[in-house]
Amino acid sequence: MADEMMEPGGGGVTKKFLYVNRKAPYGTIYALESLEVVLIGAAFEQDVSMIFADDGIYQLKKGQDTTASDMKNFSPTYRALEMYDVEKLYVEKESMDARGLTPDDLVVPVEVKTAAELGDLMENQDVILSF
Amino acid sequence: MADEMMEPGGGGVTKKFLYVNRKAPYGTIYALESLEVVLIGAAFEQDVSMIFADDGIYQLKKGQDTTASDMKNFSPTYRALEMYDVEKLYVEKESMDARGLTPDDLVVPVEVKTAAELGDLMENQDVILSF
Amino acid sequence: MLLHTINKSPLVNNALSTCLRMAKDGSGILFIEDGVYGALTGTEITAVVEKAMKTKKVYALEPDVKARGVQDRVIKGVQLVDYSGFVDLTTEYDKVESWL
Amino acid sequence: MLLHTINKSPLVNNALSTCLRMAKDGSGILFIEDGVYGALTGTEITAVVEKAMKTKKVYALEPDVKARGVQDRVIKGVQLVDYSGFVDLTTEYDKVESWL
Amino acid sequence: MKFGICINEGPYTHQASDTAYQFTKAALEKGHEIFRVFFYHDGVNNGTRLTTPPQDERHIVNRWTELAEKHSLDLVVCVAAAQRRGIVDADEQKRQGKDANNLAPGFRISGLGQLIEAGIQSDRLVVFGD
Amino acid sequence: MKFGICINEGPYTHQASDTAYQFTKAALEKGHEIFRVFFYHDGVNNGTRLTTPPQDERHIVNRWTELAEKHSLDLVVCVAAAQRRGIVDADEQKRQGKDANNLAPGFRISGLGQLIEAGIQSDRLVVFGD
Repeated sequence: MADEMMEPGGGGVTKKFLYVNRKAPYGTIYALESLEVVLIGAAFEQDVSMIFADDGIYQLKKGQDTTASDMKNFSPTYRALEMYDVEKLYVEKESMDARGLTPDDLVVPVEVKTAAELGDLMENQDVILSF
Repeated sequence: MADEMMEPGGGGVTKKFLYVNRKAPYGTIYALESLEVVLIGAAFEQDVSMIFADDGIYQLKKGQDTTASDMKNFSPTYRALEMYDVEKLYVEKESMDARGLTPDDLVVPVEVKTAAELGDLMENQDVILSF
Repeated sequence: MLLHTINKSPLVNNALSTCLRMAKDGSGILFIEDGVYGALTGTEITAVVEKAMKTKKVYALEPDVKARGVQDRVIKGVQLVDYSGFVDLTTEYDKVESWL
Repeated sequence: MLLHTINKSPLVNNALSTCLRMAKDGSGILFIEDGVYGALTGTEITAVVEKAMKTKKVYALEPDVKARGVQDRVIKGVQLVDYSGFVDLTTEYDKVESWL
Repeated sequence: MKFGICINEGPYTHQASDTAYQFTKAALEKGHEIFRVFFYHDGVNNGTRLTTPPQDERHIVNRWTELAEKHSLDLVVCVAAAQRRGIVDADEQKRQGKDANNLAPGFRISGLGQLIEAGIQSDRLVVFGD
Repeated sequence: MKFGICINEGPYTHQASDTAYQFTKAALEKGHEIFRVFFYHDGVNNGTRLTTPPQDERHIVNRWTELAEKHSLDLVVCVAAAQRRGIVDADEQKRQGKDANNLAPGFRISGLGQLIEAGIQSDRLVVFGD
């Protein structure tokens, strides 16, 4: 999605990268540009996890149609993450419940975890990028 | 505070202008730049009111000292509003209570009104600018 | 009467809550942009919005609802408008307060 | 353990609330920018923060506290740090999670 | 009716500029008059001609320029906000001693009084922001 | 220790750029190494040399340029984010066929991989944003 000007690869180092997504799509650009980071980052062959919490879960909502608002519908791109070996997608149970959402509502398979479980996961990372 | 490139005056028309301030100072620039609008607007001799609600009330907090953060302390400017005939400053009672603030905490005299009273005031305006 | 626009998700920000404290009976509330998450069934603020609908007219901007894929979850009785309908609302009400 | 930074006022935004759901006992919470309004006595979220202080260490960035004129209202036990102290915290904790 | 439009956020970053554009376009299509579109705060960033968005995305700046051309819109960028953010026309370039300018066609830079005037002269002032 | 810094908001608009600057300066004064400062999202707007803030305010862009000069900092502006927002250096100007550029001294434009690399190479990556 973006021009890339350096050779990928982390010089043999593999770190645990966690991306925390808490912003709704479209209202602001954070969701779209964060996804660009994840896709570029995939070339570096790090150990990647993604957490979706709060309105960030809405990034994955099925049925997005931006025709009438003339914005770019980037939700299909989440389905491409698997091809980039980004497969550890977690959604927070408490945020799902607050929105009445279930995994069936989402464009990709996700694992539902409680806030406490995600807190453990966070502590177990090397680099956290939050958007 | 800002360069001004047009002749002031509303062509004889006087409207009721209401500025609604709901953002905290310093974290974002809205409070500072909104104050610039009010000052410039004063030259147009309109009937001006200002509402401070939510974290916007913190714009008026006494004792602001930006030395260590190297930002511009613009809180003294609120005291100049009176010279510009901007004297109708209202703070929302509910927001004050939620923050444990009283009029004594603020750099300018304000009138405390309930949300319901401010709702009436809003309905009675011609132009509302919210920041 | 005023038309109030809400463009922030009430699930993460308090703008709707302050708006509802001040909005008079008979005024209109239009959810736009991320605010449309406030017009949905099954969320933790659905009851708040349904209560507001008893005394105020509630609208949501359909292009924003569709962009977010939530068109099948809009609370019954919330009126969907397109951009043309948004313009009409601003003329039908006396003025607009944007709850930024 | 993680150092969590909160830069939004917990009086208008839910970032602190989500942070507190996930933050483990023993982790640190640093209020910066508009987040420092979360470190004050007498507000509607004071009790939430005081409860968190029983299991987590809570800090606030003093330059931001002073800029906002709330230095006389910081909850007792909240440790004030300057920018140099902020840097130290990021080295004392294992990594930083910014709750944007 | 006569509308004034105020836009407080930059292109792409926040949907405010998109919504304001669609609103303005719809108002014009319905025969309303747009007295002025005023760009304030980060809204001034809508007025740079140096953007190159991805080819599969809308070009927000060009879209404003084209709408202004078609309907003789008055697109005003606030000078004070523009100075803080580096939006510069030829006059400002000279005045501030800069070596380049970046204002897009169809926009002009002027003072905050233009926003107040829009409030006075318009039947409705609609603010789009964050 | 080795730090990576990521800045997601523009100058003046949001305090993120101020906080990041003060943090970076303090880290350098304590003898830490700054591997890279990466400007993403609206953070790219910190990299324009066309700003003229009021004389009684700090000059955020110049402050970065001076800090970079003094400590040989690597200030990287994300190319994709910069294209959306109109931040352009001489190379980009040529590549995109623009008639001007606005990148401030001390900054360079490069890809998102530079952010990932900062995450890999630094002991701590600290994000400042909204």
